[in-house]
Amino acid sequence: MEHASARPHPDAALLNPIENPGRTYYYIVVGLLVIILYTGFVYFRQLWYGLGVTGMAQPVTWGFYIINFVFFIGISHAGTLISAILRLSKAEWRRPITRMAEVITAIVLAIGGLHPIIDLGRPDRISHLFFNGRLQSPLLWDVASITAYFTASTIYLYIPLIPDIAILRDRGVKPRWLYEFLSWGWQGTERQHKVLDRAMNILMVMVIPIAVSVHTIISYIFAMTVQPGWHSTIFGPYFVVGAIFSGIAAILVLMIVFRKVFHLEGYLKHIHFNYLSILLLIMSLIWFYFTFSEYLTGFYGHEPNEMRVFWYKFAGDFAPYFWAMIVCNFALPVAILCNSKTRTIPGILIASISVIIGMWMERLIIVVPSLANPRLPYPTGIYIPSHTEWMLFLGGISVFILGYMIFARFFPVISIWEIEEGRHESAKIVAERITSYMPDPEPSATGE
Amino acid sequence: MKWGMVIDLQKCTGCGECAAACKLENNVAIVEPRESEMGRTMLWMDMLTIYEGEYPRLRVRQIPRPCMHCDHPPCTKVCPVRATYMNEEGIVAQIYPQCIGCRYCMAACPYTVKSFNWYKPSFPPGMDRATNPDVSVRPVGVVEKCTFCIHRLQMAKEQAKFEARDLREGDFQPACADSCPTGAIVFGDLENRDHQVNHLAHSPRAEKLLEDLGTEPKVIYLKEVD
Amino acid sequence: MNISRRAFLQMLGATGALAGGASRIWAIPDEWREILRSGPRLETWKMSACGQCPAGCGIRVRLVDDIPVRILGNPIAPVNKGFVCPMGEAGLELLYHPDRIGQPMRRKGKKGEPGWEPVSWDDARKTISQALKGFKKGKQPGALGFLMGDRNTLLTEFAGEFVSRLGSSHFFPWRSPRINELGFWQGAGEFPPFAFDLTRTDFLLTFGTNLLEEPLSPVYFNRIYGGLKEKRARTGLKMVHVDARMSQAGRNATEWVQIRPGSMGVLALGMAYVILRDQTYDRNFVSRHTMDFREMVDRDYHPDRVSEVTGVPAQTILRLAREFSSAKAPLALSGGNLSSSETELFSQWAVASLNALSGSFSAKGLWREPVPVPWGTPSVSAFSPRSAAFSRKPENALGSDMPAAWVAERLPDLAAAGKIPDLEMLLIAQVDPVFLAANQKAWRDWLARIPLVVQCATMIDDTSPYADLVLPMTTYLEQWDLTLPTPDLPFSQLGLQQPVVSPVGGARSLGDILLHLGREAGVDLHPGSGGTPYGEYVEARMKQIFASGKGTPFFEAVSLEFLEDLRRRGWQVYSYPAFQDFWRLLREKGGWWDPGEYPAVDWNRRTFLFPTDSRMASLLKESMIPRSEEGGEKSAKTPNLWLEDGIRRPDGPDSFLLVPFTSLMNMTGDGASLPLLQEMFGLYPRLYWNTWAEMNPQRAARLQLKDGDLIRVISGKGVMTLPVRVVPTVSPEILSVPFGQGHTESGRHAKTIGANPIVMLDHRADPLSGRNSWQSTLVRVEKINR
Amino acid sequence: MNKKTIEALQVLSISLIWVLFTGIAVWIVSLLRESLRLHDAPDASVGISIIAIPVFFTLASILTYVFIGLRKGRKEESEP
Repeated sequence: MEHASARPHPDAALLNPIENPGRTYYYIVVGLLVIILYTGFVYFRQLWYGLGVTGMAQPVTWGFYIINFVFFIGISHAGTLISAILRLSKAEWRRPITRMAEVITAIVLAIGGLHPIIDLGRPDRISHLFFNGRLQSPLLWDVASITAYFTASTIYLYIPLIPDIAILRDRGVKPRWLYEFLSWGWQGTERQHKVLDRAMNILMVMVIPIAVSVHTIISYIFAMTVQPGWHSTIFGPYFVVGAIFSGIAAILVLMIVFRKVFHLEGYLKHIHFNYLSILLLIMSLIWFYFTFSEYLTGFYGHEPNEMRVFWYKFAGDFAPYFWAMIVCNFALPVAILCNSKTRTIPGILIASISVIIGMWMERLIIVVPSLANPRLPYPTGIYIPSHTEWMLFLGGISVFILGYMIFARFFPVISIWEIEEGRHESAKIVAERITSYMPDPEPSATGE
Repeated sequence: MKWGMVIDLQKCTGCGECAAACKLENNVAIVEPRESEMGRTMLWMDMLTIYEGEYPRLRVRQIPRPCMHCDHPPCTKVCPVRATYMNEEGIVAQIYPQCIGCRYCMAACPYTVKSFNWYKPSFPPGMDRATNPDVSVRPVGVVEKCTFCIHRLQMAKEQAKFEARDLREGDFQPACADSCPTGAIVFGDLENRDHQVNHLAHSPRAEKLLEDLGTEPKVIYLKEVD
Repeated sequence: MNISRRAFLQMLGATGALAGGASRIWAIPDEWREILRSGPRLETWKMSACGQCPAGCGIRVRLVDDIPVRILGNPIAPVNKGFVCPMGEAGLELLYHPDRIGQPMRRKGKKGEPGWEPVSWDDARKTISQALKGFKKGKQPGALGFLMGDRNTLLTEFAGEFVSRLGSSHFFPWRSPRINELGFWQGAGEFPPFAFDLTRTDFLLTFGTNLLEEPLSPVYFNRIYGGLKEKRARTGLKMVHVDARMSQAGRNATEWVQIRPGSMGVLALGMAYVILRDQTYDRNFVSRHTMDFREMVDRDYHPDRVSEVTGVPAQTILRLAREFSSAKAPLALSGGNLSSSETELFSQWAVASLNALSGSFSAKGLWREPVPVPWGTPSVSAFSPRSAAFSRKPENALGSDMPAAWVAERLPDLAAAGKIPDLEMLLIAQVDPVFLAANQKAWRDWLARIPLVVQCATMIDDTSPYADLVLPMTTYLEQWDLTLPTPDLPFSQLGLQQPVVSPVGGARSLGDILLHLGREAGVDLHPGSGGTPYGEYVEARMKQIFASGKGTPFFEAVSLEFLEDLRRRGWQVYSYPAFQDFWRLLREKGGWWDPGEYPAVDWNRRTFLFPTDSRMASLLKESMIPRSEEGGEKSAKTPNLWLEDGIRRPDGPDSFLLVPFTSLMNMTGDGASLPLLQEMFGLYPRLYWNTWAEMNPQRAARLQLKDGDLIRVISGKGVMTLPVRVVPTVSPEILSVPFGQGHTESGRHAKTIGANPIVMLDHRADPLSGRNSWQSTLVRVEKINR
Repeated sequence: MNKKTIEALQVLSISLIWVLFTGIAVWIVSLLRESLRLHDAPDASVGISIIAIPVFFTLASILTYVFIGLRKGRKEESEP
């Protein structure tokens, strides 16, 4: 069939972007490609001359690349983890959200995973990692855990995608062969549904610990050293919380964007934003609690080196960033989200964006100050990121947007079949579940 | 066999000759002004200055600072490719062809002794000729640091082998110890009772930098009593 | 280029011999690289003597396939015992410097404009010898001048001989001031000053004298200081450093006493006052060997007054005086670059008299009397080998018996004052006056006025733009010479400088240049044929030593006493029946020395004069030097008056006293052209390749200055922009700036790096010694907001 | 593109995934042996490998399970 969308589909709104993308779509893609190409050139320059083109030096030997690494991986935690939790807790309102979330994970993880390689002085020797790597180094724990997480979350994204692919295949969307290939002969039979559900159930249980492990291990990169400001037991959970925190913010932003662009008001209702933003609020509080206890212990112990870093953050060169972080991550979101009047879509958008910025600053504040204040009496280090580093940051973001756009071009960003399933069954299932919560009727009543 | 160094701050006048000798002996690149302003100067042997008290009780301590060659090195643990490791003689060595330049060891070193080749190491035109032929020049993008002049150990061993005898004290001296006019830097085998360092290491004045970290440095300072 | 170099590196890597870096050097013959690449890597060592500073340390150069790769100390050289200082280490950078000139250069434009055209040696020689012939004919006697940087080598004496043979007396050696020289010159009529034996003192009091960072013999003194520091933990030896800045000498002392620059003499006399009042002075010495003691006693230097002038608390003065006089072998030193102020001669004299009073001179073996090197008087008597660069001849520049070297820096003023005739021709060698002199402008003008200025230099330096002809000179690694005994050390040695490599490019050794020029002008300084006639001259001089039978070539470490004993019993440590054996030994061992220490000073032939008002007044009259600039009328005042305003104080919160200081990394200022030293220059403040200003925390706080801020330093002479280092090691009144940077030429590594504090100095001088003052310039400081 | 090739490709992709994961497993084991040889913190290494290897294999097997399951679950008439 040449003509797609012969018969009107109940969820045409979801298929629309795939079946006839507008012209602006291509303009944006081209724009992004330009940025990415330039970024590529900048990186090539770094390869050619060496890391000297960055702003790093002794003693601040880690800069934007590591910061962004931690930041992106953090964002990636949104997706799979959230959707897994929602699925597990059978939250019915999850249906339009899960996939968007999972896609974030897959793409951002790929980008974040590249950053350590960008950061290498000798990327040409990356193979040493495989032939003479050493498992005692936290960096290798990362390699292992990130690979695991990446594969897991892609699978976790792919499997619930199969039925939707089948829909597209049946509607004869081009390129046929792609959908044919990916749909794995899905026909929506009883048996197939059973298989799918079982696989999903195993996956969601598996994914959660993996996700948690990933960011814990990233925090270990710092926590395993003896450097003041890094060597802290709280770092594992602290990073995980931060990750989920920034992740939720990212989802919210994306949801709002798609809602606007693809006119999904019918699917992404205010209730979804409301629930998620309350989740964001909770995370913000938890994050603040962790930050508080992290610094309080440091301050109260008053170990000189710790204090040097502490004051550097609170009153020194990094004070502006530090307090900005507190505002972006705590004061502003809480202020907005506490109040149901301000908890509107624009309000939520502002809060989420400020959280994303704030979380990036948090990574900055974790990485640089500890390096800039060595234990021995050296002068405090200076770090001014160079044009190269800024470009690579920007490039990373554009790659993310492009990736997302390409995905949205070929696959529905909201799971169609889950929506349908919801339409038909969820009401019934939920009703049953609720009655199951309810106390049984009095036996005496029936006795009469 | 555990090589170690004792630096007697009571003798040291802080003349900085050790630093100069080290740079030339090990072909440590000379970093041009613009770079060194960013803090990329490479000194395997550095000079720390500590101001104690206020005038008229002001005392200034000058402490030569090589790599501490810790017995429990925080740097070797974190290296993902074993580009830095502690050899069986206690020297924390760098394998330049192995290093991937992740700079994790630099971040992990509490003494900040490591330096990184941000660009291709450059020598003043002319001096490239006069670089020490016994020491390899590092490529761009790898971490480097004091090696206790391990190349001299190799040569000393060969010499000893050639003369069919064991290493004697003084056969193997790093450039800094060799060049110290006041003899403040003593080098030798910490485990060998006949070696001077063994005695000095147990002197009541002996102290180590950041001892409480438990890194067990093999560079021991004899503190200034007057 | 990169690729080829990488290939080259891998190649070397394979053979185990690695060398790297940029490959654009012309100074090095390319075949050397070939040799290094494919050579058998034979290692050889050559002994020589270092020429970076006047200390003359013995060096041993490591050559791989006859290419020098490293300079180390000569382990049997008595001065440095196998050690060198960073400047010595960096010697090869000078040898291989990419900006060394390969052939004579003639200036293209007007004087003062850089821009050069290479000319052949013959042309250059013609130009010069024509001029010289003129002098030989005795047309204008004394119209030939020779300004020579004195590296304390035989060459200085030789050059002086060259000049006087040509009938001129205008030989101006330029050298850094020595310890005590002014004080002993005035107090005991001694030049060179007595040597001293630091190891024998039990109270070392240094008035601004920084033995560790001045080009006297830093390696030797660092070694000795190390020994003293170790000893003092046991013996309670005290080392007190009096200065406005806590230099290395201060950091290694037991106590640092902050003092107002220029007021050291007052402190010394203040201590003398206490000693006299306590009656703890050395009666015996004073009664037998001194004059004017009475006047001395009458003079009032009450601690309160002194403390008011110097800024040192009265209690400290009392304590120091009492500790000093009660010590068994007290030793007070003054002088050197860093302490040059408007009251320098007075200060040194006062310190010398402090030694006289406190019994320092009677302490056994503390002060030694230099013994001349046992070669007979040279063919020309004007220049004694012990003190090259010293003349008592009536036609001496000053018309008094002031050592010419004391005023070399102020030639332009002398010329302006008509003390020396207008020169037809000026030779300049081994010195860069336009960089070093405080009165730069005067120098520029004077040099511009002289018709023919010929400079012998290894590379184009700050002075070259004012020279008409620049002759490429060899470095100390390519030439023959003898380093003379280091002043102030208690024993004598001669270091043999011999060519380690054949001259690079078209460079020639100064000695040979002079010999050739002399011959062409009809003066034969040394009958000799061959390529390096000066080398033969050196050999001839050593023949005299051989004939004297004194001393020995350097010898493996044995105690001085033992060697002395051997020598006295007529033994020779080596056996060298013929001169040839002696010469061979010299070349193997790197030099000659006399193991016997100098004898103690014999005061029976001497009297010490105390610095009394009347004496200073008369001295002032005698040595009054009219000056082109403001100093003229000042020198007419009576001692007390000029003493008072010779000591300056800052006025106002942003006003400081500018005090330049030298660092070990670049003692002479030449170090700036060597990259290693440029980097090491900032080892302590961690400001590499740069000049900085050191400021006391209190003052910094008042000016809201943080460590690392940029400041603008403004003086009458100019403006500098510097990063500030806020350190407690400088007194609140001063702003301390390292000397050695701020070259306008001198090669790619020195050019446009840092700033030169000397430029900023007001042109003030000590009216008594006529030496420019480094410590009497008030500057204003402004913060620069970035 | 006809059904045959597509099915072939699908089988191929699944097997590739197996290859990949086995590769990772082999890599981890080799690192483990390395660390045992140098005896640097083998315990940590063992721990990691114990967790990591099964994870990868479970993931692979889930995929295969779904793949086969879906093929089995197809309606009869879809068979050619």
